Amino acid sequence: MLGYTITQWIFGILSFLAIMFALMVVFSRNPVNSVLYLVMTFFCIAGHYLLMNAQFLAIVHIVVYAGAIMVLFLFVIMLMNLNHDTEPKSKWLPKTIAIIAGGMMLFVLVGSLKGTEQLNLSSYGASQIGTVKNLGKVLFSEFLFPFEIASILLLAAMVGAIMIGKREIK
Amino acid sequence: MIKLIALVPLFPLIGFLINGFFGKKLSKSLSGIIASVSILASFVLSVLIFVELQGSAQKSHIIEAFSWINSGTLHIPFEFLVDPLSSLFLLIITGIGFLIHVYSIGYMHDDEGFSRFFTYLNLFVFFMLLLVLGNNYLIMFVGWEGVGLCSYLLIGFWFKNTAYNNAARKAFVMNRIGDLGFLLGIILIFVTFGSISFNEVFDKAGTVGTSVITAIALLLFIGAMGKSAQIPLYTWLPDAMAGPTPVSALIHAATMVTAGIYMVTRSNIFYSISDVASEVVAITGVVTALFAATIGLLQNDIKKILAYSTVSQLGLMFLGLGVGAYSSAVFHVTTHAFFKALLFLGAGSVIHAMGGEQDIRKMGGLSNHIKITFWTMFIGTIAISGIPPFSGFFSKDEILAHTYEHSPVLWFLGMVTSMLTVFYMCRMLFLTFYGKFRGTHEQEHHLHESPKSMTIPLMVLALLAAAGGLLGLPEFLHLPNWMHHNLESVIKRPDPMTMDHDKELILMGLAVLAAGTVWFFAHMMYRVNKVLPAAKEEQLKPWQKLIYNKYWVDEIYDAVIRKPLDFLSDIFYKFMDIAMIDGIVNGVGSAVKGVGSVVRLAQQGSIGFYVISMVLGVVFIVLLTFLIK
Amino acid sequence: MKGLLIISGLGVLAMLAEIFRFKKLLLPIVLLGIVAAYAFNFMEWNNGFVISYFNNMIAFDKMGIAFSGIIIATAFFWFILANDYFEDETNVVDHFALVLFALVGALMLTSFKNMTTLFLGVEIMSIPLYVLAASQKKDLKSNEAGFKYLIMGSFASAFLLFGIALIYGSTGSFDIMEIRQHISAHTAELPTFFYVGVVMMLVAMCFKVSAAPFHFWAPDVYQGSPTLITALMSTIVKTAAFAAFMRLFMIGFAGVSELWTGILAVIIAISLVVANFSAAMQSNVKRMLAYSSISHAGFMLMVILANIRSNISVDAILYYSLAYSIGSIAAFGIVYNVTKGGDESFDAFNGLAKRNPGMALCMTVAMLSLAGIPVTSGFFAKYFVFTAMIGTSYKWLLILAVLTSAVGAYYYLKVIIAMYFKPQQNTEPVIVERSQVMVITLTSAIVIAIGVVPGIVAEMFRF
Amino acid sequence: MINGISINYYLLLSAVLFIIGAVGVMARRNSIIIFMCIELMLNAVNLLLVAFSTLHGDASGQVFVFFIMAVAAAEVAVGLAILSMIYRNVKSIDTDLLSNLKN
Amino acid sequence: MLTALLIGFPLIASLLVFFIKGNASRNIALGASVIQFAISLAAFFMYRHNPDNAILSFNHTWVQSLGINFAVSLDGISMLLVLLTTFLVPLIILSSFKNEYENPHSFYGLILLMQMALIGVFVANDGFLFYVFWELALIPIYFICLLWGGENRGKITFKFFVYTLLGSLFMLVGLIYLYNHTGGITGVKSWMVNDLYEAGRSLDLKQQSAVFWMIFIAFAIKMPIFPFHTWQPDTYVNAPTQGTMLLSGIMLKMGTFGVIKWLLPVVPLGLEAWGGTAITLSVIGIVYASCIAIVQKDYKRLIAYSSIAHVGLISAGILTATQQGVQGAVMQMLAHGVNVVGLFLIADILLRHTGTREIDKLGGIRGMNGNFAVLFLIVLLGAVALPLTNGFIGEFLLINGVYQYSAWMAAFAGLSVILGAVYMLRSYQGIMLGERKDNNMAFGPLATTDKAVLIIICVVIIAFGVYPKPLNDLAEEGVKQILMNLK
Repeated sequence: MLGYTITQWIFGILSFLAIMFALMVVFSRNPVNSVLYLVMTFFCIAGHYLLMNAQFLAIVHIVVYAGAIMVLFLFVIMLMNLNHDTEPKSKWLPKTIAIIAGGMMLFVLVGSLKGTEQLNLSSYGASQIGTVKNLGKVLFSEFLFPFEIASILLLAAMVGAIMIGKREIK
Repeated sequence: MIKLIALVPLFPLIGFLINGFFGKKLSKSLSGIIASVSILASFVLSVLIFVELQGSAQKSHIIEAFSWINSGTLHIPFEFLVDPLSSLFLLIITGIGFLIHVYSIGYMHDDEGFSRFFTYLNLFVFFMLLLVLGNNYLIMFVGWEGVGLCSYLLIGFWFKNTAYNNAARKAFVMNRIGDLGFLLGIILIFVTFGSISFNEVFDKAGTVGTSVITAIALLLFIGAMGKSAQIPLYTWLPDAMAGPTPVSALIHAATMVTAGIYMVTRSNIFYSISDVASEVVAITGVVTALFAATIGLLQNDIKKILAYSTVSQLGLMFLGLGVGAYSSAVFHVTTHAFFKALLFLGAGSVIHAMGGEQDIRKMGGLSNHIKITFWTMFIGTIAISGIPPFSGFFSKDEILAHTYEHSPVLWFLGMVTSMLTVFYMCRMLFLTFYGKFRGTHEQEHHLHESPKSMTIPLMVLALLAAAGGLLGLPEFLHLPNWMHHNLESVIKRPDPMTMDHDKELILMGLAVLAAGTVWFFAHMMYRVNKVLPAAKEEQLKPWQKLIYNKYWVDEIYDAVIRKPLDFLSDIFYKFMDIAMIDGIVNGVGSAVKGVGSVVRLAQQGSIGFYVISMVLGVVFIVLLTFLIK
Repeated sequence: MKGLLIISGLGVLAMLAEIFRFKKLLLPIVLLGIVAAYAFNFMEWNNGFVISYFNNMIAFDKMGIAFSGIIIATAFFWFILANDYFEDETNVVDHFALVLFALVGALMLTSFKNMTTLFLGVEIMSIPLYVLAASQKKDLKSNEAGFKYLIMGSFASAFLLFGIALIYGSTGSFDIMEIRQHISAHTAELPTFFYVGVVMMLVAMCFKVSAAPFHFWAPDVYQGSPTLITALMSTIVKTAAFAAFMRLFMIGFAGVSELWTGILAVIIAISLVVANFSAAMQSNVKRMLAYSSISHAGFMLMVILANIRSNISVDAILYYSLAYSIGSIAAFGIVYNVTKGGDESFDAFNGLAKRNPGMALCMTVAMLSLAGIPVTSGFFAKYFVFTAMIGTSYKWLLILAVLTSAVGAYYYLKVIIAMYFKPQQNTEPVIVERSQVMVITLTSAIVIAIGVVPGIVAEMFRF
Repeated sequence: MINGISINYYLLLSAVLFIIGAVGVMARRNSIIIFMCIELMLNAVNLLLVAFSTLHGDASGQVFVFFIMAVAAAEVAVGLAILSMIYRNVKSIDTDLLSNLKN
Repeated sequence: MLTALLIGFPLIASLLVFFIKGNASRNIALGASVIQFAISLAAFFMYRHNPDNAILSFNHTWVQSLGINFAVSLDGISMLLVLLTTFLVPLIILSSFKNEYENPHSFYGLILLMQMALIGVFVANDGFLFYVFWELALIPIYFICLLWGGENRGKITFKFFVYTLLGSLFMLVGLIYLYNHTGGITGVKSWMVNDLYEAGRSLDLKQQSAVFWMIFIAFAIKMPIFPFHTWQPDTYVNAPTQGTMLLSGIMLKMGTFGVIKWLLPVVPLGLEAWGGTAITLSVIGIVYASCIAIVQKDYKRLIAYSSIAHVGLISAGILTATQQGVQGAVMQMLAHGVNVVGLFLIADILLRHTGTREIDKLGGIRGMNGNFAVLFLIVLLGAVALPLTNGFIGEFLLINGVYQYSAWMAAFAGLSVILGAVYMLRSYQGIMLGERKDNNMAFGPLATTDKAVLIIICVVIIAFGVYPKPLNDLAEEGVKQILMNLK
């Protein structure tokens, strides 16, 4: 099809959508819309994961991000009743500068990535690594310490969130 | 005896210490006696040493007191040199010093700073003795500066008077200008010869280049100019008359101001080697002599007249030195010490009689009231005028004879000077002692002869002034010139006179004739015609104004040196130091603050801005590292 | 390793205190635990470099142990100092737990061997601090500080991660040693994005040590946070961040030092200038100390820069960290007491010499140490920096350091002048709790002691 | 299945996503959206890691993604807690209101 | 050991004094400083007996790995400066007896602490130790000026501190640079002075020049040399008199001493290349400061500027690196120390008796207190370097040394002889002579302590002007050693 393989088509469409939705996240005025666009972006990224045979990761991704984190966002937005355009018209100058800075960074990154040797991804072996079994093995052997210590992280986050979140008792 | 030389300066020092520490507790007479006795002791010792030296074959004795400064190759012991030159000066200093001490007991009797006066005077004698006794240039310099200090203290003796204080300060500072030259000369001597002891230096003097010798000689001469009040450093001496009159006699006439002559004589080898230097000395001398003599013509202050006369006579001595007549110059120093001390003390006596009045316009006819003073001063005037057989004639004549041999032009100028001298001295004498009294009635009533303690020194000095010529009778008359023989060992390269005797006789006759003529002229003018000096400056003719105002030299110095210096100092302080240098230093501080306040503007508090700057930071770093490379 | 485990355990234990009602005993227990952690930490001293745990995830080598030692010791003093701060707080237990968790993160940073542990260490350390910075719930400044810290921290983490990803992509590993070997084996073949990755990590780490121009968060956060939390940030967090920085760049990226030393030099220069000049303009003491910490960051980075070029030992930065931490503890302890009334400007210090001479003296010592005057430890710290720098080709940076040091003296002296010279409006004596007096005096004494005999510290850390 | 896609495309894609996130953080004043943008940046990194993991045939890249997710969750939890606290205090989540600490 | 005691004793004494409240502290401080003087006298005689006496040096490793030693010993020059310090400190303490200070214990404690640091600077034989003491000396004087100074003390001491600190930091860099070049043969780096000398000499011209300036700047600021001097007059004027005395009498010598021991032998080539510039600056400073002194109204400020002039000559003499120049500098350092303390005491007495130091407002004091006038005059004569006062020997040797470098420079430097007389006599005349003015109608007799201090100073001025041999011999020997290193 027009000289591209299906994979390339899928990659192209997913990438386009991801970028589109990402832009919508940034430029939408309503936070709720932003959340929804972000969820869409995550789905596109999950599609990429699938494309790269990282099935388990794709599922976890959907569950954690779309299922948990974004819901949390929505929850907070609703809680604060921000479901409307609360953001006042922002000044054009910071925005312009931000966009210029972003553009410069993109230019720089692309410039520095140019000339990299073309390394094509191959599905050989890739189909093996993304499985639950394989990932579990790696996680509980090589990455055991980080896995354990991540509990401290979550614990800390939990304690912190609770401490901040609870109302002061007078 | 010579071994005891250290005692000679020590006695005045002891006198100084006693008077200095206990002066206030001592009675006036005791304090004066202590001071005088200490000088007398020195004098007696000096005489003994002098006699011993005359009898001994060895003409130069070095006695080391202690080691003073050592620095690498520089060794400066504190040591004394006894030789004919220094022993002669010892006699002059202690002898005349003693007379003046005695005189001062009477003169200063009513002053509240009586003991202080003697303290200073003793200290002065101490330093003066050090000056002439030192066996190296630095000890000489010690005495040199020391007498400067005493001069400062004594000129400003009446410290409540601002004008006197200014005069004292001026004397010190001007002397210091000369001293700097002297000091640099000493250092150049050390650098050249590796030593500053007289004998070692003089022995090696012939071995180095003439230009170095010239430099040394000129630097030393700068010192002499300051101390001996030569152009351009002479203006302090007339001002120095602010001090009590005995001080003027001792320091500013007889001893200290002749230190320059002593120094040049001591260093005669340098001047003998360097023609340039001796030319400079001679010309400076004669110009000063003439210049000061002209100023002396129209002065009205009795002491100022004597002061200018001193400057003039000193110039004459330098003229002698410059033409190589070292012993003649020393001879003139000696006779000058006699008659100038006499004149000053006499003037002191006059002032004493007049109750402090110094203006000759207000005097007149004093010869009847103060006879001793008059006669002694008369002798002094004759002596300075160079009328034979008084002392001044012989010494001045020797100098002029040498000068003629050297350069008739200089001789002519010298002659003019001595004629002017005769004129202003006569003017002073006649206006003071003859004619009618012009002072107030009260002063007239008060006129009286001075006490014995004052008149006796006057008489002694008069005797010396009259007979001092015996020390150096003219050789061509086959008379013994003791002075000349005495100093033979000191003059390293003598410049014997080759003039034939007839010529010398003619010159001598000319001098006497000139002096006589001028005397007669003055006599006609002031005694016969009774000309009186103008009471006010406006009455003067322009050329008289010029002279009367001393050619405005003081004012010129003021405008050329003092004011610009003050101005420059002000500029340095207000503009350079405070505004510029400190301004820069403080400016750095302000710059820090300025930059700080600019930099902190970046800290806007807005997250977006922080993030942007972080991104931009990354962008620039990547740009710098990858794209520009 | 045991030290790390003990601290983690303590953190969990602290959470239980509320439930089992031994709140009063908590502090002694924590202090005891810290002492134990310190002891166990140093028991591994002789293990050398070989020991690493969990598939090279973490390795308490001498460098790690030494930095851990500094951090644990500082924590010990901090806890005593914070005693009365906790008493005022309703959430004592949470605070304890959070600080201890942050400590765990800090300790991980001193000893990581893998990008994973680096990343987790950074986050474990930072997340409790975000909370602690914001812990004055009613205080808008505190809120703002926490929020800014969070946003900026996360943003920097994103850069860190992007860097890690790029490096992983080019070397195929997260292990520091493997990356190092890969670099030395394939120096010529590294793709450009590897270098971009290094730069991104450099930026992120510079953010963590608050070097300019990535320092903007620091003054705001330092000022807004409760004073004692600021003390924590400027001591433990800073030390840990430096340990991590060193490990990452001196071990991991030593092979490509040409790339980053030049950048680092520029960053140091900007840090020195911006920090010192801004500090000179501050009127808020905490903010001044924040800028001062930025300038000290510049100094410490200089050692890293110098070490990589002249390859001399790292004891300089160890000594610097220790000197700076101890000095800061003393300084913040006093600032905490003096600013209790709410006034955080220099004026709060006016007449302290009369209101509490002992504290004024300690503050003087601390300030002189920060300014680098002998015989305080700050001087030796500075001395080490100069010694290290003088062998390098960055002489201009050295001169800049000298000049800005003089500017530094300016604002430290402002405190001293305020204490001794300015008239006080408030004549009431400043009363400081006994335990705090002890800590402040002790830390001041240590500042002098290790300045007088720097050998006991500097030589201990010789490798 | 992925054959034929150059790693450069994934690099490019994640870079673009990363920068979009960064621009969001820079440009927006709504705190919640800023948070979301940070999430977006993290996801860009995740995507890159997975791509590299596939490239190298190495699972550790994917494992690393798990940790990033955990951290993201923790950060969001804490962040939203702080945000709600701020909202309680000032009734707004506009970052402009949070710029009192400055200079 | 004895040298270590010289450092240790004031330290202990100062700690003791810190804990004694009230005016008892000053008596104890005085006692301690007198004992300290006795100790240094003992050291002096021992040194004269046998300079290599083991008891006079002390060496203990401080930081082994860095080659830092606590090495102190005495050589001729440092012996003299130690003697100067220990001689002046009791006088300074004694001179303060008429001034009431708040918190006297801290004041006297700081003075003793200062003494410790100063002696440390003079006896240190290890470059690092030297630097530490150098900086240490800054702190007590900073506090003395800050706590007991005059009107603008905050701003002025601040400038002083930052300025001198900046210089010191440069010196530190220079010294570290030298240190990094030690251990050429053995590979063991060391801070010992001789190793630094060796290291310095192994450098090439460019390096030596850099080191020269790095180190010289610190000394130049401390001394101070034109144009680094602007901190000095303000600080001198604003510091309490005792602080000024410490600053000018002793602390200033740190700079000159530093040049002699820590600059000359270290960078001979650098000196050759840049000594001329430095001498020129010094000599400009002489004339410049002398001129400024002429127009000063405040007597204390006048002395401050005169001090700049004096120190310019000292520095020029040292930099010529001739026996006479350096020895003269040493002698002049001693003389200047004594004289300037005397002058500042006089300024203090004037202020205390009349309430002003403005020359224009004073006058005629001589008529009211002749003894004071005489003592003042003697101190003044020492300051204008009249022969047979202590100032002369140094000045003569200094000008001699400078002359050997350049005759014109010497002539220019010699202007200080004239200008010094001008401003000193002008001020003396303004203050003491003439008619008395209204505001100082009553100038009573001096306090016993003031009188005692002034008399001691005057005796020393004359005694060492007449018979300088004991000091001069030490100076000569010490300078010879230093210059030997130069070859």
